[in-house]
Amino acid sequence: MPKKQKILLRAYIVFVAMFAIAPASNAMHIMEGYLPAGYCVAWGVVCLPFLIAGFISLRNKVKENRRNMTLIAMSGAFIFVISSLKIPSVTGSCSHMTGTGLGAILFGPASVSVLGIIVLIFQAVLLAHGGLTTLGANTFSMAIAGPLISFGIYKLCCSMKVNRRAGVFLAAFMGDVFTYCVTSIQLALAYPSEAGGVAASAVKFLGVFAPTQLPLAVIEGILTVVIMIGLETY
Amino acid sequence: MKREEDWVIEAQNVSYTYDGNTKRALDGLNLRIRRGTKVAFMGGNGSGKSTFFLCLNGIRKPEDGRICIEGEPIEYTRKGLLAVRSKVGIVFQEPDDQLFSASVYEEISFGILNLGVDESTARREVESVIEELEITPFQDRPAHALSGGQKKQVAIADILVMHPEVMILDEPAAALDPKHTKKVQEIIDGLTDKGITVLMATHDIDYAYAWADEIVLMQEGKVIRQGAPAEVCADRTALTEAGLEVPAVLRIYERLREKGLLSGEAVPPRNVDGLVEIL
Amino acid sequence: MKREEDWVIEAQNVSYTYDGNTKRALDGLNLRIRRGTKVAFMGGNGSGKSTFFLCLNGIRKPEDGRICIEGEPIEYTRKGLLAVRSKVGIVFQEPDDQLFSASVYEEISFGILNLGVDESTARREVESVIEELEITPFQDRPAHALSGGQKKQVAIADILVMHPEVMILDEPAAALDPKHTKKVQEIIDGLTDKGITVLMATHDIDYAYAWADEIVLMQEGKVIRQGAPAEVCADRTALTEAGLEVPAVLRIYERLREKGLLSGEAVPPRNVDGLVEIL
Amino acid sequence: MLLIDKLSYQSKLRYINASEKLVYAVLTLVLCILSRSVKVAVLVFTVNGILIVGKGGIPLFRYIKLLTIPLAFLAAGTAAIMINISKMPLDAFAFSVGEWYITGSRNGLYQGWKLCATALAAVTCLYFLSLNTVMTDILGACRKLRLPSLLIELMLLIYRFIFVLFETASSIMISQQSRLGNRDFKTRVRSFGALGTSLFILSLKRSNALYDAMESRCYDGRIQVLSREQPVRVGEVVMIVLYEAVLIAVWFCL
Repeated sequence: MPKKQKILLRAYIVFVAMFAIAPASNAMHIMEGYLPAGYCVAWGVVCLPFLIAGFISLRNKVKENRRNMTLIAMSGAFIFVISSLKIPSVTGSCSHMTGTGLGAILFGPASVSVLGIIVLIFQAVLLAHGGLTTLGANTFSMAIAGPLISFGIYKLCCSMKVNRRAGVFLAAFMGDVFTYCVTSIQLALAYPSEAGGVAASAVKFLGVFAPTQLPLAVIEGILTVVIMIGLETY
Repeated sequence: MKREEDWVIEAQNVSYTYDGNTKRALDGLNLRIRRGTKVAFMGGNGSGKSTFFLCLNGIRKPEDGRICIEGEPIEYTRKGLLAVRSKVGIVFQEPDDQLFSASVYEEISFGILNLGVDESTARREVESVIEELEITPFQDRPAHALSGGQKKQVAIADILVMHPEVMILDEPAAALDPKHTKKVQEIIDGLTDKGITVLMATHDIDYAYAWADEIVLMQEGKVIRQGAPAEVCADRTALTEAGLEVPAVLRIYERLREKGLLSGEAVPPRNVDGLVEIL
Repeated sequence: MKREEDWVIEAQNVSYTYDGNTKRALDGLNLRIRRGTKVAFMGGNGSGKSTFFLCLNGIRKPEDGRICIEGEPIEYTRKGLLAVRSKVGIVFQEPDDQLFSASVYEEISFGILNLGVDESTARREVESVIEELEITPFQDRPAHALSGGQKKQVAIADILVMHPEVMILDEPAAALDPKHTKKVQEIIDGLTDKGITVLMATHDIDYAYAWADEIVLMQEGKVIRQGAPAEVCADRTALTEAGLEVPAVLRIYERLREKGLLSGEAVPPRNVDGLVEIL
Repeated sequence: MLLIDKLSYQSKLRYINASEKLVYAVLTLVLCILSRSVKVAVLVFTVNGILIVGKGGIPLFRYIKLLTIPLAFLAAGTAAIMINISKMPLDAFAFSVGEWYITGSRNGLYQGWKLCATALAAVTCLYFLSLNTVMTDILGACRKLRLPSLLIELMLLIYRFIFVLFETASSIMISQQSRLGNRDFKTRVRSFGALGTSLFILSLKRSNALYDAMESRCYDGRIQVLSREQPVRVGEVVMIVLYEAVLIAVWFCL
């Protein structure tokens, strides 16, 4: 390999490392325009049944008691705000919660799917996290898959009488990890590796995002526990 | 000591602009405050009072100028900020936005524990401040179930327990009923007795005139007038500029003198009680 | 007409208890209010003012007693409630708890559209109220960029656009600066000129004394005194019971008469201007 | 607080009909990702830059700063696409690490470069919309698209509440900081937990207060509001159509 290329490559690796360590906490939002058109549509279609189910469940809640309208809206705003506040991190870099686990535990997975897509739209438009064309993919990973796993683990832990703190931590932590895995797979499906196909590509994406996402998942787990415990003492 | 006077706060040419705004919130503000005084800050919304307060304990960093607390410029390092914040405490206007703990006790202990005090001392301090500010009757209630006045008492206790040199109160009486207003005012008077320098933002000129050692008029991020209440209130142009009226007591007093109903020797009274007395 | 007097609000023996509380928030309250009057409600936090207001437009349903609006008892059916709410409007104390849309125009149009008015009429009404309350300069700003005083103006416009018979204001001047306080007071004076009955909760006895046709003193869910300001303020026991002081103007006036500095004919002035004038 | 939101209210293009802007942004966005053409991307990137900074009056340095937001994702993601780990070296570059190679193909590099260009151009479309259109106008345009009214109503309320809760959250954070609540990692976690908890409690309380206020204004289950609409201008529509046609031409012909 020519020397020039080597230098270029090294420079690029340093550049990537810099971004991957520093502010890449919103990295699990697939950015605007990053997915091929077919995948954008496909993920949107995959989300539809979940969104419709969520929508019907919300509509019934509002029919049941109109007061739920402002309550649901406030919950959505709460998820948005909590997920855009800087959270404490060990490295001192700036990270944010995803709010996936907390939302699922507080509001249930059905509501979270619809609230999640609204929050994602606002995050795209107001914060430039994620995008409109990638809304389907992001909704699936962050508002459907993650919360479902979180909620499932939470309920499982409750029924198995696992220590509450452990249960909440596990639910939030796994929700985050699962979101990160799903996103990596979504990217891998769209961009399979020339050497090794989808599987190899998924490993690469998992590897690239691991340094930011795994510590974040741990912190998110801890914070969710602290908040849930706080709410129980009220 | 180098300085002749004991300035506890000195602000030189302080400017600050909020992100995304074109107008400066603070625009070359200059101010000095003597230790142990009671200072009322007056001026319309957006005149920069709250921003200045946030600068005083390092929450906002001026883009220009400097602020000295007890003669030392604020250092914007983690350690420097912690030091400043242990000296300058702020009681915010909206108690709902300040209280965040499940119980009153926990709430009050937050600040002092962060000072790194050991637990038994912290407990002692918290309990003494609870007694002092008469919080005992509702100390076991959750913070969000308190009335506005009670929340305000807790908010003051939050800061007082940290034994600050300077205590800033942002409109402490806003939206309180008369009973709680009186109680809060008593507490504030008690602060001065402890030697704490008290800075208060208020819209109530009558109260400021009665209470303060100095009134600071602010407008558009600047101090337009600073001085003893009588002095400041004599400057009618400055008052009008700041959107304020002349204190009622002073108006009546002046009218009475004009009509010859009061002798020339009487010192202008600071409040209604004083006026009624000299009549 | 059956009744001799034109009572716009009549409350008979109204009681209400909040869920989970043992103490009654309203405890056999009786009250009548004449059409077109300005009534100040005074009393400490928790005396039941806000609860009573919520009963007046059917947000809370008394567990006992009854409320008549324009002689008709409130019917707690969908239609009855809508009818009452179109007659009695409430401006809440905290505008952030009232404004639900970020756009001022959308916000103000909400109430009038709920009345079933057609779009072009609604537009006309919204625009006229925006002009009337001088909201035009900030009508294109989002609610979150407005100052407290501007939000309050919008909150009043919200209700005014619905042309209510009765308008209730819960501490409209709380936490406003003098400039906005004055503006809000001007707006309120304009309401009376329109023939709207105005009910206002306030903690400011000086303002209540100057402004109101009637003062209602409340305590523990009951009306302990109702009458013209001079009357109510003459009843020192009731004032003290409600935790209130005598209005400053009245105190000075009385002292002046006591000392023989004012002649006996002078009517007690309602405010400082009045006092200065008769001196 | 939310910089993009703040800027959108100052934009000089704010008062152009929201549906026009929405259609422009979305059509251009779709063409970008459909074409995956570097030429289209460059054109879109340039035109949006001119529209946002030149016409909209958004300060250039702010715009550039905003463009860096997605860079972290772009860098990490594209690296994962371009760089392979394989036992066989590919044609562009290869480093051997034991028996394996860190390697990439010419085609992979080209695809990566195209993707970067497309994605950045797509981001400028999103920015064109969000920096020049205020959210309530976007919602107004969505209302005309016949999206379910429950969804629009929720979005209307959520948008407003976001700022109410943000204000509360930042006040609580300031009050925590001024009581040394950020002195070390442990206190920071405690502070954030307390913040989350009280924010949740407050939002429950607020939702009740807000509902009462809405009911007292005769709320009857549907949030109807009037928005002030800007008229659709034929000239602008023609320009949009022409521009999209040019993009299609560039995509197929160049």
